Amino acid sequence: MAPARLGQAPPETGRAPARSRRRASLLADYGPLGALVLLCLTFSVLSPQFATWGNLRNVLDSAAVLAVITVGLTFVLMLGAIDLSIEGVMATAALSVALLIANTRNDIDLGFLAIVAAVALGACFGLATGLLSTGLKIPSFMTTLGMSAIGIGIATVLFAGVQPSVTSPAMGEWASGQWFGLTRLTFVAIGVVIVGLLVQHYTRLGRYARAIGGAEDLALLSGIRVRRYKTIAFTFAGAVYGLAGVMVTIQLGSGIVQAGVGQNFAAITAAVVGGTLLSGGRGGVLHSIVGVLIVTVLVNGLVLIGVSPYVQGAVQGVIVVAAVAITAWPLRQRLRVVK
Amino acid sequence: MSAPAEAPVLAVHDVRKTFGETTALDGLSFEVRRHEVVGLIGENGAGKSTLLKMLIGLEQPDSGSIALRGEQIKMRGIAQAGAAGIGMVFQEQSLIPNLTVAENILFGAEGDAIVGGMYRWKTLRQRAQAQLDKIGSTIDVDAMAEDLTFAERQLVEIAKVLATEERTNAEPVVLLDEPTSVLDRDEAEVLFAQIERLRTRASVVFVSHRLDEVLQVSDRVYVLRNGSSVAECVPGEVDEAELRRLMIGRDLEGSHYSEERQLPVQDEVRLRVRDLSVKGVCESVDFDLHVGEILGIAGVQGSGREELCRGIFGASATRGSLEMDGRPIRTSSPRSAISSDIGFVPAERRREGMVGTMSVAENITLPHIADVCAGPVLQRSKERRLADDWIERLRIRTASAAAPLASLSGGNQQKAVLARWMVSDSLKLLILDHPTRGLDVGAKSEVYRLIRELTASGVSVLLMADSLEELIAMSHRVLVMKDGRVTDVVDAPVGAKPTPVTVLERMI
Amino acid sequence: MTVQIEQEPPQTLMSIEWRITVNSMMRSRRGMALATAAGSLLILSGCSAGTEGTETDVTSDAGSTETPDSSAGGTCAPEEIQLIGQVRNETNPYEKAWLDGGDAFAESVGLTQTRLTYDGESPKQQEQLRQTLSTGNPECMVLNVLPNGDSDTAPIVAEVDAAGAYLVTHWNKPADLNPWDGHDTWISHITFDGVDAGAQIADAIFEEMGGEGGIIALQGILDTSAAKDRFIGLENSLEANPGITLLDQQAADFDRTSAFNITKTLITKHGDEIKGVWAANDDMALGALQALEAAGMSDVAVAGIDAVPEAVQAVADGTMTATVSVDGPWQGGIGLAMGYCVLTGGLDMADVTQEQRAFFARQTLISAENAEENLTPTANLADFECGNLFDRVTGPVS
Amino acid sequence: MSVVDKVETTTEQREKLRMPRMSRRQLLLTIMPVAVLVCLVGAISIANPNFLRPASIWTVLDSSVPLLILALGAMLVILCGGIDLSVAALASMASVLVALWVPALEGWAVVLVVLVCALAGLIQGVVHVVAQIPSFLVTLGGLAVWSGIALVVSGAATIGVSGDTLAWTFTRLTGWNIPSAVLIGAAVVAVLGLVMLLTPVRRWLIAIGSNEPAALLAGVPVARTKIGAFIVSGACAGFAGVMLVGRTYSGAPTLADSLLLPVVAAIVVGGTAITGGFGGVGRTVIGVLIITVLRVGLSVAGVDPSYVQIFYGALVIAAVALTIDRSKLLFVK
Repeated sequence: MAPARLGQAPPETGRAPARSRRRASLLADYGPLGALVLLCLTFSVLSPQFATWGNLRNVLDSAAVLAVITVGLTFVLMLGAIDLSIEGVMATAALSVALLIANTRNDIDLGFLAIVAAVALGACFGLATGLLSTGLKIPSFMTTLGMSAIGIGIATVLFAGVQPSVTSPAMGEWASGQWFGLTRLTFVAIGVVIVGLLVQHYTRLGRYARAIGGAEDLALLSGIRVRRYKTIAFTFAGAVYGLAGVMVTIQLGSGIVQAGVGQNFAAITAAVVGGTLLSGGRGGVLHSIVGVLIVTVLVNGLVLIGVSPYVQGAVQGVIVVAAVAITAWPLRQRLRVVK
Repeated sequence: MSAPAEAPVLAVHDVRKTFGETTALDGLSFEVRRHEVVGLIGENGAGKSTLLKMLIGLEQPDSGSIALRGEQIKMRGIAQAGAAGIGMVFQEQSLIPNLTVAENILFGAEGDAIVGGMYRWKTLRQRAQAQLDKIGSTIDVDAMAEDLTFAERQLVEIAKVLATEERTNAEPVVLLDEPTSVLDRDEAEVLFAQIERLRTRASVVFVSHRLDEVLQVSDRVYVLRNGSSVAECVPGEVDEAELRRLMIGRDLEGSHYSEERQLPVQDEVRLRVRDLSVKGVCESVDFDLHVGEILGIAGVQGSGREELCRGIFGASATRGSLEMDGRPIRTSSPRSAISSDIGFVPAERRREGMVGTMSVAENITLPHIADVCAGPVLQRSKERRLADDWIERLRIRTASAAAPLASLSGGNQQKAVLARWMVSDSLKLLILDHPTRGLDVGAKSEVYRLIRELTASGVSVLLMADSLEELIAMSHRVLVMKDGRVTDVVDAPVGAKPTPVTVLERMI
Repeated sequence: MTVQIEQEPPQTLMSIEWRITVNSMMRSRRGMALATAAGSLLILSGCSAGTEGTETDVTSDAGSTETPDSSAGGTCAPEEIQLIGQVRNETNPYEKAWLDGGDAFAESVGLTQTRLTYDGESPKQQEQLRQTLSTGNPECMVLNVLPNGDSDTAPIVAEVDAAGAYLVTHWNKPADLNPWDGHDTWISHITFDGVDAGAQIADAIFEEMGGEGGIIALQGILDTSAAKDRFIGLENSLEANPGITLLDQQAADFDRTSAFNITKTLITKHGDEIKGVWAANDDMALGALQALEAAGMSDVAVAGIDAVPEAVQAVADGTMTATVSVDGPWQGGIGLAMGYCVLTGGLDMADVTQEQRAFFARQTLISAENAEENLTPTANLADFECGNLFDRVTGPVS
Repeated sequence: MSVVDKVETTTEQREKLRMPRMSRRQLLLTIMPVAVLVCLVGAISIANPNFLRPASIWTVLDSSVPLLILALGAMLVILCGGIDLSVAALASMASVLVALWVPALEGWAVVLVVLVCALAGLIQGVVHVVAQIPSFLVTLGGLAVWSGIALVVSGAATIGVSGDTLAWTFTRLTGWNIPSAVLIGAAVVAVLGLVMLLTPVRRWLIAIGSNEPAALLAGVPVARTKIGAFIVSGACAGFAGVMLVGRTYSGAPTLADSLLLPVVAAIVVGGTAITGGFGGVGRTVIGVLIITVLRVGLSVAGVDPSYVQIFYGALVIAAVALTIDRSKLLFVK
């Protein structure tokens, strides 16, 4: 886990560890996928409705928002940072888009621009987080925590007691309209995932984020503007959360402050289960998406096989930990540092 | 291989650099000519690394000038230095573990491999491959840096430095900082061959503590002391002893390895190792370690000697049997090993040897905290006395016992780490993994002295050292390991020490 | 108009944040931090100073406008009275309307209501109230409180008893805890017949469905009497309507998003068997409605409770079948009014009957017929006259 | 630091020079949290002078106790480089259990619940150490499990506690009617503080937090210390749950859930490094007070509830920016 740092010869110099690490990365790559398949099989045995086309659609549709969020989050996690601002950013985005598009509260109607504005607003939050974390050297854990509160606060103010319901027919279209049996939002999500993959593989942001997560000091030493790329990563993530907020607003047909409730831990769990490590530098968009599917399938399946709502959470928790434990078990070493 | 007389590629003239009241560089001048390998030696604090930092733009000189190919340059940061054609191969390496070789070679200087912020992987690979070809390496450009061996990584670093050629259309200056400190002899030889190749297309500055190597590869050697160059010599005309004298400015009292203090081995066996295996790295190792004996272990990278020692200390899982003074022991964890009076000084001091943020005293008492506790209660005064006592005995230079260990110099840090084990009277076996790595000559001979003192008091030592010379000089016997097995045992009594060559043969 | 007013503050706030962030980037980190902190603190004291300002003007013109019963021998001078309204948060229309009702009353008597929200965190509600009591002047304090859950009422009452402030609670209270056993300053507990409400909307749905078919039920936060009673109401009318089957029931915690997701899943599970959705409040009903639309199921009868504007609108549009109005603004005002009347002598605790100290208040089923006139809930100040305080009592809490 | 590596002597001398400045920074770091607290209280009392009444002050301290007890436990885990996200959920579970058991077991219910929660901590610790899963994940899972258990055993209902078995938690003691909770909190602080001061535990935690491999090779009982931290964290959560029940006369499956983020915020605002290896009891106490003042103070200061969240966020960030020790985290993640 610990990357080679300056001031220390790299942890392993022999060949054997390298081999074991290849095995490790292999596990990290395909373990979650295996877990996903296993889950699907189990559920389709336990519940007749699970393996139906209708339910598959439902799973994909309900995974859409979480997937989008997780794509953004992945880049932050790749830095080795963490992001708890999701709920706040989504709330503000949700309210602002609802207020800027044709709605029941005011006469403003920017149409598509409203969405752009909301996403931009999300980006601003990300930017602020980035600047605070890098400029003030505050752990992202705290900056994002504060940002979340600020976001929810702003949303509350915008909300002002009356839900702004979106009246724009186009949005209605997007909410209910379907392509190939999937809601349009699902395709938006797929689009975002693809963009995420491209960014991760083909852009400085993607590669440098990875590098920074892998060995920040070395990146600095190589003259990389670490602060800048960190900030950009947060900004990108913020924008994506903003989009997620818009998606929720479209789904619900009105802007609500609770748009992002519960999504934050869900997204983190998804990313981690998928093999994107909190320590940074590992995993990626694809990993996280597998994670998202695992989480969504879990929720969906548990409801379908009629597990009591009380224990659903608990069962999820156990399964998640168990999954990680199983995939990580072979990597255990006496001197391995796990925080 | 004398260099042609022409304008030097790199000329450092009368640079000064002070940190507060400390003078790191005091009017240092030196030059590197075309296709020349210049050796740079000096004790820690002589100013070597300040100089290197300056050459790659991490420090700015207070006064004086640095001229590259005839023109004055000022560099802020490695990126600029690279752009100017000066690159450094770091002692502890600077490759990013989770990026591919190709990315690492062009990291931060992708040039036309990134168009409009988008990577063009094809170009990236080709250009990286081109660099590797220069040094005739067959490393896969798509491999992850972390999956390479140390030596391979070092080659990648060299390729990375050579990559500056294209950018500058000029032959680069390559700074090799302690390149061999963690290489074994054979790997070092590969590296030297590489340097010979480099010589044809670049100028090289070679910094090392291993004087024999410096003499072997350099055309000229500068000896630094107290921030200025005290001597410039040509290998043919000086020997190691002379260099050592120049570095320290005085003769070392006694011999470097204090061999005269090597006592004859006692008969009774301290540690009996039988059929010891560490999964995947070493197979059924047998040996006996006598009381007061220093048993050196020689072996190349991957010979499994580190893993063996870590296994004995319980830091990695083992099979087989251990007997301490005739009683079988199990070392299921470092803690259990310590409780059966084994101590371990790891090679990576900062990463494994010490807790830099904690005070010298706290570091010293860490393993045997019980000794300074009354029941569960920590007795700070007692701890303080103990620490002060050992700081005194080992002549550890520190502001106080309460100073954070990180604020001490490497040599003194290492002494503190040794003290940690010496405090316990019951210590029976001390495992030393490259105890002198990264230390300067003075500090080294002090560490050697301490090791001798330990053995004199009956402690047995398992030793792995940076150079074979050191290993042989220190040890009573040398255990030779190859591919995870003990292939030979060479006796090394005082006066009749085997030559490194004889041991080397058995290693490969 | 209102919107602009509501929107401006956040923007200015943000811009302040920004200026601080940006221009102090050059300065040292700690310096910048200080700047930010100072900035926020400045805003903090600034805006609170602002509220103080408003308070003072209000009270000053309170002097001019003659306040009811100020002559009668009350224990406190009207201007000393502190009116406090506490709800979960302002992010839900019903509770926002409630606080606005409180403001309306306070204004009518020339005072200002202190608006408190505790984000649905029980510990925070306790802490907030304790702090308010200990920083204020309990003798002349009126608390109109929406306890987070049944459990939270007991400690609130205890605190208030100790401090001697006047208290009116709504919705949640343990059955065995009653104002009349020894709680002199706990004027009344106002709630609504959840069983009745649950039944009313159930019947509305069943009628719409023509008396048969399957429905799904979305429960509220299970740990609230409101949620429980309303569900009992549903069960009752289910017995009365054998043609209706309850396909599934899940807890969506009064939350719109989770209602949306749960409904989606239940749709895949039961498909077109779903002819009706019974939701324990409007937010969930609206979430369900959205999920149904997304699934293209337009002919499903959906009903909720609370009469939030959006839901009333939906009822008016015919997309929703019914909701029940409990008149948030009235709740927000009435509690304060009771306390105010007691303190100013307009109401004598001795005259308050036991039914009046814990009662079900009137609630009205809102269906297509009466939706229009209920679109914008506003407080009717006449309800808050000391004489009319108990006009809406429909019966004792059973 | 390969480059730094060999300027040791110069760095050494530099260190010596820096020493006075270092110590000044240390001083700054110790007074900063206090300063922040004072500023906050100051600002609020400008807005509402009554905030400084003795009664009001006592109430703040009183209110802070459950948060304090939670934070003290969680701080230990953070100190050795991990994080415990399960404390709040665990406290909720404890509240339910204590409410269920008090009728039968009277005062023993408290002891039992604390033990049960300690056990929960033990489980998490063992999973974390043995299976080598990041504590973030283990405790995230734990969070879900504990609240699941709480929901099931309580039937998702609130369980009232009658009788005065738990009256001792929140009463006012004669004299200047000091809240008993404050004394209890003080006692917990004292016990933990003494353990940290007198025993090697603190040293082990810090060694693990700042350099785990080194700690291991120096024979520090890493596994035991880590697991121990989780156990104490669990026990504290349990006791905090009991305190909450004492305050609300009932246990509920979601009673304390909302306290998770305030707990972490409090620890970090106090100056404890979230990366581990630096921090302590005293800092946590101050941090808890800061957060409590923020929680209850803003409304007292008359901030419009719509804006409270915004202030809270901004002030938390500012407070952290002022109080954290940046030298301890080389790279801010």
